[in-house]
Amino acid sequence: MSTITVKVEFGGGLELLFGNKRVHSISLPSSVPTDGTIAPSNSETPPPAKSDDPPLPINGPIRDLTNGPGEAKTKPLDVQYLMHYLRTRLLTERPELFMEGDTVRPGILVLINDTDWELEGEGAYEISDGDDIVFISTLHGG
Amino acid sequence: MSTITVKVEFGGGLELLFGNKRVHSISLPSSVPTDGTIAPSNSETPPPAKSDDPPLPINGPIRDLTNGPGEAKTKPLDVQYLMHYLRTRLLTERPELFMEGDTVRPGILVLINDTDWELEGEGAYEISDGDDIVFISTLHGG
Amino acid sequence: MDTGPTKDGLLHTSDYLRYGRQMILDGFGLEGQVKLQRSSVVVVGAGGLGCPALQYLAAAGVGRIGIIDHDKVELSNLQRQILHSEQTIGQQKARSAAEAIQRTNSNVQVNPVTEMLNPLNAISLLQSYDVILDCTDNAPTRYLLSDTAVRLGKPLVSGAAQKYEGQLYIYNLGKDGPCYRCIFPKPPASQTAGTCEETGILGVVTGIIGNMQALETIKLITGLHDGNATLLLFSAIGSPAFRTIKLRARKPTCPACGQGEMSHIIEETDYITFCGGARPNWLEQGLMTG
Amino acid sequence: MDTGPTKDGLLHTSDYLRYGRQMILDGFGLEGQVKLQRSSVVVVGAGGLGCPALQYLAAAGVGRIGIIDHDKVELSNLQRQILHSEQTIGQQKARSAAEAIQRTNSNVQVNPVTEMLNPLNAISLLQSYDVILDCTDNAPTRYLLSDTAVRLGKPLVSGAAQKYEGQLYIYNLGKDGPCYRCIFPKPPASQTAGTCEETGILGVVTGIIGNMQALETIKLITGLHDGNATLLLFSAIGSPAFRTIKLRARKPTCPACGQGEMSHIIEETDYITFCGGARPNWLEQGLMTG
Ligand SMILES: [Zn+2]
Ligand SMILES: [Zn+2]
Repeated sequence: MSTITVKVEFGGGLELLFGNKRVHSISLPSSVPTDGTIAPSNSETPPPAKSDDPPLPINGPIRDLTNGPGEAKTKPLDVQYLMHYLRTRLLTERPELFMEGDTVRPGILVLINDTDWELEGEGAYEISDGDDIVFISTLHGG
Repeated sequence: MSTITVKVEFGGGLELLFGNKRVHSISLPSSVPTDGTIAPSNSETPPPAKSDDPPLPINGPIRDLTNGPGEAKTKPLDVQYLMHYLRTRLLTERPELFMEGDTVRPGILVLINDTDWELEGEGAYEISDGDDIVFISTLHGG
Repeated sequence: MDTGPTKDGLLHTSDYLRYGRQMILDGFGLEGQVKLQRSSVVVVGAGGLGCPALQYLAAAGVGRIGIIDHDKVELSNLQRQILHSEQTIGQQKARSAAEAIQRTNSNVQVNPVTEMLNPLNAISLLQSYDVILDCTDNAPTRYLLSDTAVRLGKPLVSGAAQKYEGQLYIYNLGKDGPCYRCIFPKPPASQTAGTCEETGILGVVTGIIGNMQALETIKLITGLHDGNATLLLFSAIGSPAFRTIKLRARKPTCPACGQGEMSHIIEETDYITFCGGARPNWLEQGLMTG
Repeated sequence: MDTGPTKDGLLHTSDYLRYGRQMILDGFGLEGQVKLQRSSVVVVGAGGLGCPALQYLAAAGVGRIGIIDHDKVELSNLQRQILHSEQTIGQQKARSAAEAIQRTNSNVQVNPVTEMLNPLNAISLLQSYDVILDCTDNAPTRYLLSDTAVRLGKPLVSGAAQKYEGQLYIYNLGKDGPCYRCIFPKPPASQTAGTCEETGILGVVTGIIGNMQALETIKLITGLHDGNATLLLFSAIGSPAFRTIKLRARKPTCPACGQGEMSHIIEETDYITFCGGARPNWLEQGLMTG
């Protein structure tokens, strides 16, 4: 199973939720569970998700992938999975300011390779190696 | 023999030498003569160079490729060839404001995929499909 | 100095000298200058974004400029609100800004308004202008401006800036451009929407976004704009500093600009509650019953 | 209003109020403000680029600002040179600009210079400043400024604008940043180097580049700059409008900044002839024997 590396950027204040770091390079398996499960770091199959960030405390619920090889329901890596991964592994505080239900909270715009994610299928967009995905909070100041 | 499509942009006033058009999409053979000869448009081998511009008067000397298939000295398509191609096929006026000798005239900066061409080997840079090459004149106004 | 209207549409013969540097541009010309002179623009907010935008709109020769701001100039504004000065501290921002741009260009008709924009006066204050600039600093006013621009069928050139970052949208552009609600149907929780006072702002960031607002407005008026609704993101400390984002089209389901558009959305929205009680405090001013 | 120096390095206790919006920024703080206040910047050219740059440098609290310009304000400047006004037409630009920024911030020490910069006075006029801004409008002065910045070991924040386009370089940045001659060893033929008068300029383009010059200067002084020498290209009618270009390093063979650097390059360069006889006309002023 191959690995996909994606550049993730945060702006408009969202970087404060992610260790005040704006740019992250994240490696994820090209095939991921359909049920939103985030593979634990010590799992061997699928390969461990990696990032250039130091290990962080795990904030979200982590379940083992208990499906056997023939049963595991997988899908290609998509933005939906990435969001859950970011919330579970990278976010350091106040998850409610990043996600609400199964999507980003109101006021956040997601950009896929400099295009509004709505034009790219939103969460269902399948991530390719080298994609650049930006999560930006709308600003109100002047 | 394959074809390479390159995006060529002009700025800083240079667009005035190229029909006042800033962005051009140009298709060229991936292998070109080493001697600076520009293949005529009706040549079959190598495939005709194409662009999205209307046909223009040919400004420079055009020689037939008289070498037989075994004799033709060729090189991969590079920026040197592109410059000669632009001067011969696309330039509509005052060639001395674009090139001086075998390179761009003083005051012109060449950018290859948003990088100063000096970091990329200047004229010897081998062009890949989809490259973005900018010719920009330095500005003095204020 | 000025000697009455010229035959070809410019107001004054001296305008050839004043605007000559832009009138000789390809795609601008006398025609562009006459369009600017016959146009009207309203700038809502004479703060960090509004000041630089006003400066270049007036210098370029926009015929009539409205300035809406109910605040007064304070010392803490002078770090970025470059039309105001130590001498105008305590004055109404709308008047301080109006006087400053009149010093540059006395031919421009300037209409300062010191009322606070609110759902009851928005239509009447904005309807006489061709282009609306959102240079405000809070979410409720941004939704109100978007809904009003949709109702009036006018483009809304919207800037925002906080800390080291800026954003520029043009809402309600042409037939397909989205409105603010198309992109952000639900307002953010109020605790995420800081003001410049709370989060800080590097002054020149508002300068860059305000300048871009003036530029986009001039392009819209003179026909230089390509008609595409894009988002410009700016970060003073990012690399690259600027990125241009392709935006979605107008949404047929948008309650403000969509096909089933609510015809009384302005009258029926409680903008304060909608935005979780964030500023401005229309309640205190007795304008709304929350 | 101002009550003398504070213990921690700010000049006045009121500065906490004036600069508070930037002092609360991450990476800026009191330290950044004190750095700005202790810094000095010289702006060469108080025209389309210099005016907006000066405005934001003064507003941000740079301690000492030099303004070098020998021209007088004309009506044709007001389309973009937004520190001047109808009332200052005929005055020296350096003085008109100095008065305008003093109105915003009387704490800044402003030194207007109405001499023309030339090879004989460049070192002495520029040597007391930390950062040099090139806001000029001609090739010979641009080469002279670059050579002088190299000699003095100071960064040169260089802006340029014509028609719808702008460019921003920082020359002589740190240990490896190229100078103007590293990138353009030979000047262009004079017929290709138009002035704003000849080629035209959309005013707000100079605003955007001048703002970016102020921003880069503030970043250099406060330590927010990443130290990379890049070129920012801007086109008001292009898409995308901005692009950031990675530049070559300093060239060991450069006659100005390289290892075999000519120690008398300023004294030995005839900048007018070097640039093919283009402006400025130092000959007429009797300053050089061409
Ligand atoms: Zn809408
Ligand atoms: Zn050099």
